[in-house]
Amino acid sequence: MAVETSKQVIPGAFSGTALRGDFPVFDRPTGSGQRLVYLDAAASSPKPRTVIDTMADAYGHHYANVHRGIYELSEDATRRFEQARKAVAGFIGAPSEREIVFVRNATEAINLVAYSWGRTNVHSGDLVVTTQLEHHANIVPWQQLTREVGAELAYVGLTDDGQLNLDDFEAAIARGPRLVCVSAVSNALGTINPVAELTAKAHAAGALVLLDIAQAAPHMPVDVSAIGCDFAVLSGHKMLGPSGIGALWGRRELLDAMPPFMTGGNMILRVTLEGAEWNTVPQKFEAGTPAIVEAIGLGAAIGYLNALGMASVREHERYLFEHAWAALHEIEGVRLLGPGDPAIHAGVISMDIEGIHPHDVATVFDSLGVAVRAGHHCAQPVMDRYGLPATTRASFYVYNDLDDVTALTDAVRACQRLFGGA
Amino acid sequence: MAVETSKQVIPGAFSGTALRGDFPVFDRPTGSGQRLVYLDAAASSPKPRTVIDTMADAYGHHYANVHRGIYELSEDATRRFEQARKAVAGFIGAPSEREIVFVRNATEAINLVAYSWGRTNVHSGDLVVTTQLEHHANIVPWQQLTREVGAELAYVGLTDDGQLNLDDFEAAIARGPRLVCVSAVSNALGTINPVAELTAKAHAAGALVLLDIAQAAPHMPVDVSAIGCDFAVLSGHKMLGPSGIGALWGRRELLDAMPPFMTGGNMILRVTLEGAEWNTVPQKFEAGTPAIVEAIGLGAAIGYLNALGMASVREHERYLFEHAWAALHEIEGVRLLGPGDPAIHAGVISMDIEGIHPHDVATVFDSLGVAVRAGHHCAQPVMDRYGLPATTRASFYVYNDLDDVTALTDAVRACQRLFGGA
Amino acid sequence: MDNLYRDFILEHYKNPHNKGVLDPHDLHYADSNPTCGDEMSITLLLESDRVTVADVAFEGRGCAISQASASILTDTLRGQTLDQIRALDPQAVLDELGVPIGPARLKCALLSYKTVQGAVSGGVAEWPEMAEAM
Amino acid sequence: MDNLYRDFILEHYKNPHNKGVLDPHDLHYADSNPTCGDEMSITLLLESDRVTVADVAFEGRGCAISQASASILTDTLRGQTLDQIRALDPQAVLDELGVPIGPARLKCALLSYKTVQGAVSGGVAEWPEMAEAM
Ligand SMILES: Cc1ncc(COP(=O)(O)O)c(C=O)c1O
Ligand SMILES: Cc1ncc(COP(=O)(O)O)c(C=O)c1O
Repeated sequence: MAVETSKQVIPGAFSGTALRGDFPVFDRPTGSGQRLVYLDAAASSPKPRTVIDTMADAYGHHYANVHRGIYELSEDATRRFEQARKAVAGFIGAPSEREIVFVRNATEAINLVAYSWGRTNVHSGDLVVTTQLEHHANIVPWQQLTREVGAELAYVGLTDDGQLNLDDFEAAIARGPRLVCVSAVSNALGTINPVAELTAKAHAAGALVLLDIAQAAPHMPVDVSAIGCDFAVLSGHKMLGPSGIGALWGRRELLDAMPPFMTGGNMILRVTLEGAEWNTVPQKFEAGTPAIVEAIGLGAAIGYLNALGMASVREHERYLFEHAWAALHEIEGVRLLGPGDPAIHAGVISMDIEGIHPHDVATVFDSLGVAVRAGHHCAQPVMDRYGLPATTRASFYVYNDLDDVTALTDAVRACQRLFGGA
Repeated sequence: MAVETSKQVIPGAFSGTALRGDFPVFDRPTGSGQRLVYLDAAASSPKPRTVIDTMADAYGHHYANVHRGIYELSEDATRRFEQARKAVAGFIGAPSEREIVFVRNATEAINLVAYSWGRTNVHSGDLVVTTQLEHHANIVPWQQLTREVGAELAYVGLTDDGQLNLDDFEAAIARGPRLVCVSAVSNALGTINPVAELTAKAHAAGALVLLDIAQAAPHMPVDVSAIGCDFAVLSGHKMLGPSGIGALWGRRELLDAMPPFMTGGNMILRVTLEGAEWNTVPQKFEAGTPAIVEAIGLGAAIGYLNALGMASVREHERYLFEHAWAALHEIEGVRLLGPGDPAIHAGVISMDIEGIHPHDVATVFDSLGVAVRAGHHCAQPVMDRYGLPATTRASFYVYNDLDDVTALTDAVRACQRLFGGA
Repeated sequence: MDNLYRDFILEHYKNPHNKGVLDPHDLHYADSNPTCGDEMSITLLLESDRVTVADVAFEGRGCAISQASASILTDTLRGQTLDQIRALDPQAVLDELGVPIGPARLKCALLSYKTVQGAVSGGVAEWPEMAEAM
Repeated sequence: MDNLYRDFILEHYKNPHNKGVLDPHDLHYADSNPTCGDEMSITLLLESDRVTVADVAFEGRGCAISQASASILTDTLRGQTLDQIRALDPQAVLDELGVPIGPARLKCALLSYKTVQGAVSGGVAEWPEMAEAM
């Protein structure tokens, strides 16, 4: 069967089956002895060998602290680290790598903006807008900010099929917010938001736009310059890269005007007992020794994705999504969340299996070698909106194929059989 | 020569020459074709093969997001990640691993305390005390905090031989500070501070104590319970571990009472549109996906250090320090900073070579395969105190040996010859 | 198929013991696991000695593990004293379930334990250390 | 021994050209590299056309690279117009040094460039992009 499906080359795309050879995790025997069907990329993705090898080589042969070392090894490390910054900039269409700030993850990137830009630019009585389909990372920092400065936080609501309610959006924008925070792709529902359109409208209303591309950058072409947003945040670990590295992109003039977030070494030009002078961007926002090799690993992940081509990645996932959605749709007792239109649905399927708690679903799936996520996906307002405590979520990436879609639907049926008499 | 010195086993310690085999970087040919003499551990240390291999294995075969995954792979990753937290706690004598917060580096740990504890507990008119020998990471966050809340920041001065001025310390403590921030070992001078004594005095005066053990934990036994301090911070990359990982230790009741620093996923129990409830420690302070594999790598580094024994590590470095100090002392035109007493001097030697700028020194050294740091070492107040724009700093670690000491003194002489006629 | 969902657990889930609300009762406590929406409520009736459990019942909704664990745990409580119940080791509850419980499901498995502790400790209960922050 | 410190650089460092202060002068600018304490001051005298450099001198202290680069750069300025100097490519200054300059030493090598730019641009000079934030 695997042999057969390795021939499933989608026109213009690639074979997920074949790519599995690039990911060591698929050599791992599962506890149940079955092959691993990994359907949890939206939480974090496996790493291809090239990323692991690049990191091992960097740690082994090119490692030293960066930026201030006056010796070959440190210059080598610095060059590779800064090369990774260029790779990130190129990957998301940022005009300059100096607008790329390395952080731990998308969460830190949002907190950086909330602390630095937010505490400086959002005042009592101001409005910040986010949406009800955001990850907690794009909600709680804004709750904290607005509470602290006495501003208001408004949420754009959702339609029954998991899209942003555009009337709600228009109404919120009409109130003149300082900032609009929205994700390009929802991690809980898979919805692809019309970010260029939303950005244009927000700008017309005088608001800045922070785009959470944590679920978009790994899975489809993203060009922040073309979208026109002001900030964008991503996590390396969701896009084949290491843990511990992520990026904030911000327009240079915004970053230049912002005060630092964390302070210490590297981000200063001069420190005296009386005070300190800040370094220029991006160093101003990179206090202390950065995640040097993790940045280099992210660069390698971007290299791997670029070689596949992000348009092909999107096409591949869309293909899998369409098959999975159709097959799951046929199973009685399965409720699928989010829009059914593949043009606005990423490779993430959130479902409810009637009468079976998602935690039980995930445990049963695990016994079949199928790794999915069960829970609120750090998006409790989405769960509340659809009246569920949790959902079961399957998410696809480059190494998945139609066999995995079959494994998923088989697992749903097995689970239903097991709980049949409940 | 290397063969001969591999027999230099210090009584009770180990052979640095032999350990070099554990570090792949020493296989690297230098640009000048000479063997690499790495004397910059204080900036960041090379990584032993076991750390690199553990990480490659974790990325390859045990990687998934942690904490909420209901499948074998995620449980495996979670177990390894939490095991690393235990390793850190054990390594520094923390009573419980739940008091260990994973952060990117020591800098972030200090910023976390300054933002979370500081903004809650330091008010207008209060006093915070730091010292003139701190790394910028233990100065600038306190400048920012005290400026923001209208508190005062006082600095304990230094003696001519690079020790804390204890009269100054007593005088500062007598003024009843809220917090005393001090490093256990100075990165710029190598001074080992009497931290247990300082902590007892600060406590007697009603102050809490934050200990910067970034330069101590890698090089000597540290027991935060025995010292009695309240917070401690360290960076993994300085102790054979990966970049992108560090730790904050804090007493449980302090951490429990502190508000979160960054917010988002993982650190919450429940999020609604109205607000959020925080998770318990340490998760309350770990917003977003952590540096999972980097924590695991740090655990492996600690395993390596534990196998050597931290008392032996200290003994080894003390041995190298004594030889290096004595040999450099003999060279005319070399000024050594910091105390000469090896009992209070770690394996870090900061020097000024008369008439030659440290940047030139480092470049010449590099051409001889000797990697040292030249600059202000992120401790400009130390440089200002001794009237130097910069120093040349050599720092030792487990893989160094007497050959390296000889290479260092030879390089100093070569540099003097080259600039002789200046 | 799977050792977690072996018949024993599923049987308790499908046909729970001690399901309901005791009326009258001496002790009552309700709790929940906010991360997954599991809910649990327990009522206890005491003997005339005021320290020995005469009867127990639970109500709840949630996953099979949380419901089965409540069914199994409540089976063991009759005849025990409040002190004995307070001294219960959460590990014993896991052992009683007899199947491996991964870190992410510890709270599912221990919600009944926590709710019982709340009932016998005057309405105060914490997650056992092992399940904290998972 | 080392290609960075080959005789050429050391010779300029030990015996710098154009060292001093022009008095009188038409343009003057002083700058420093706070990270390493290098300091530089430049004076320029113009021809009667007010746009061509007649003479130049620098004073400074710091590392061999910063001082040698000032010596070498100032040698090239006589007879150039202010516009020509403003259009100078910092890479050309590095090339003129003729030895590889690592990222951490770019500011050493370009301090003289920055100071000259300050002098010919009315006292405003930025680090060239390549040396920024190093
Ligand atoms: C004493 C001391 N504290 C703090 C730091 C900051 O460490 P990091 O850059 O890893 O945050 C250093 C690093 O040089 C240090 O030596
Ligand atoms: C849309 C979205 N935003 C932000 C995040 C937070 O990412 P991280 O945990 O890497 O900070 C996630 C991760 O699940 C996400 O899906």
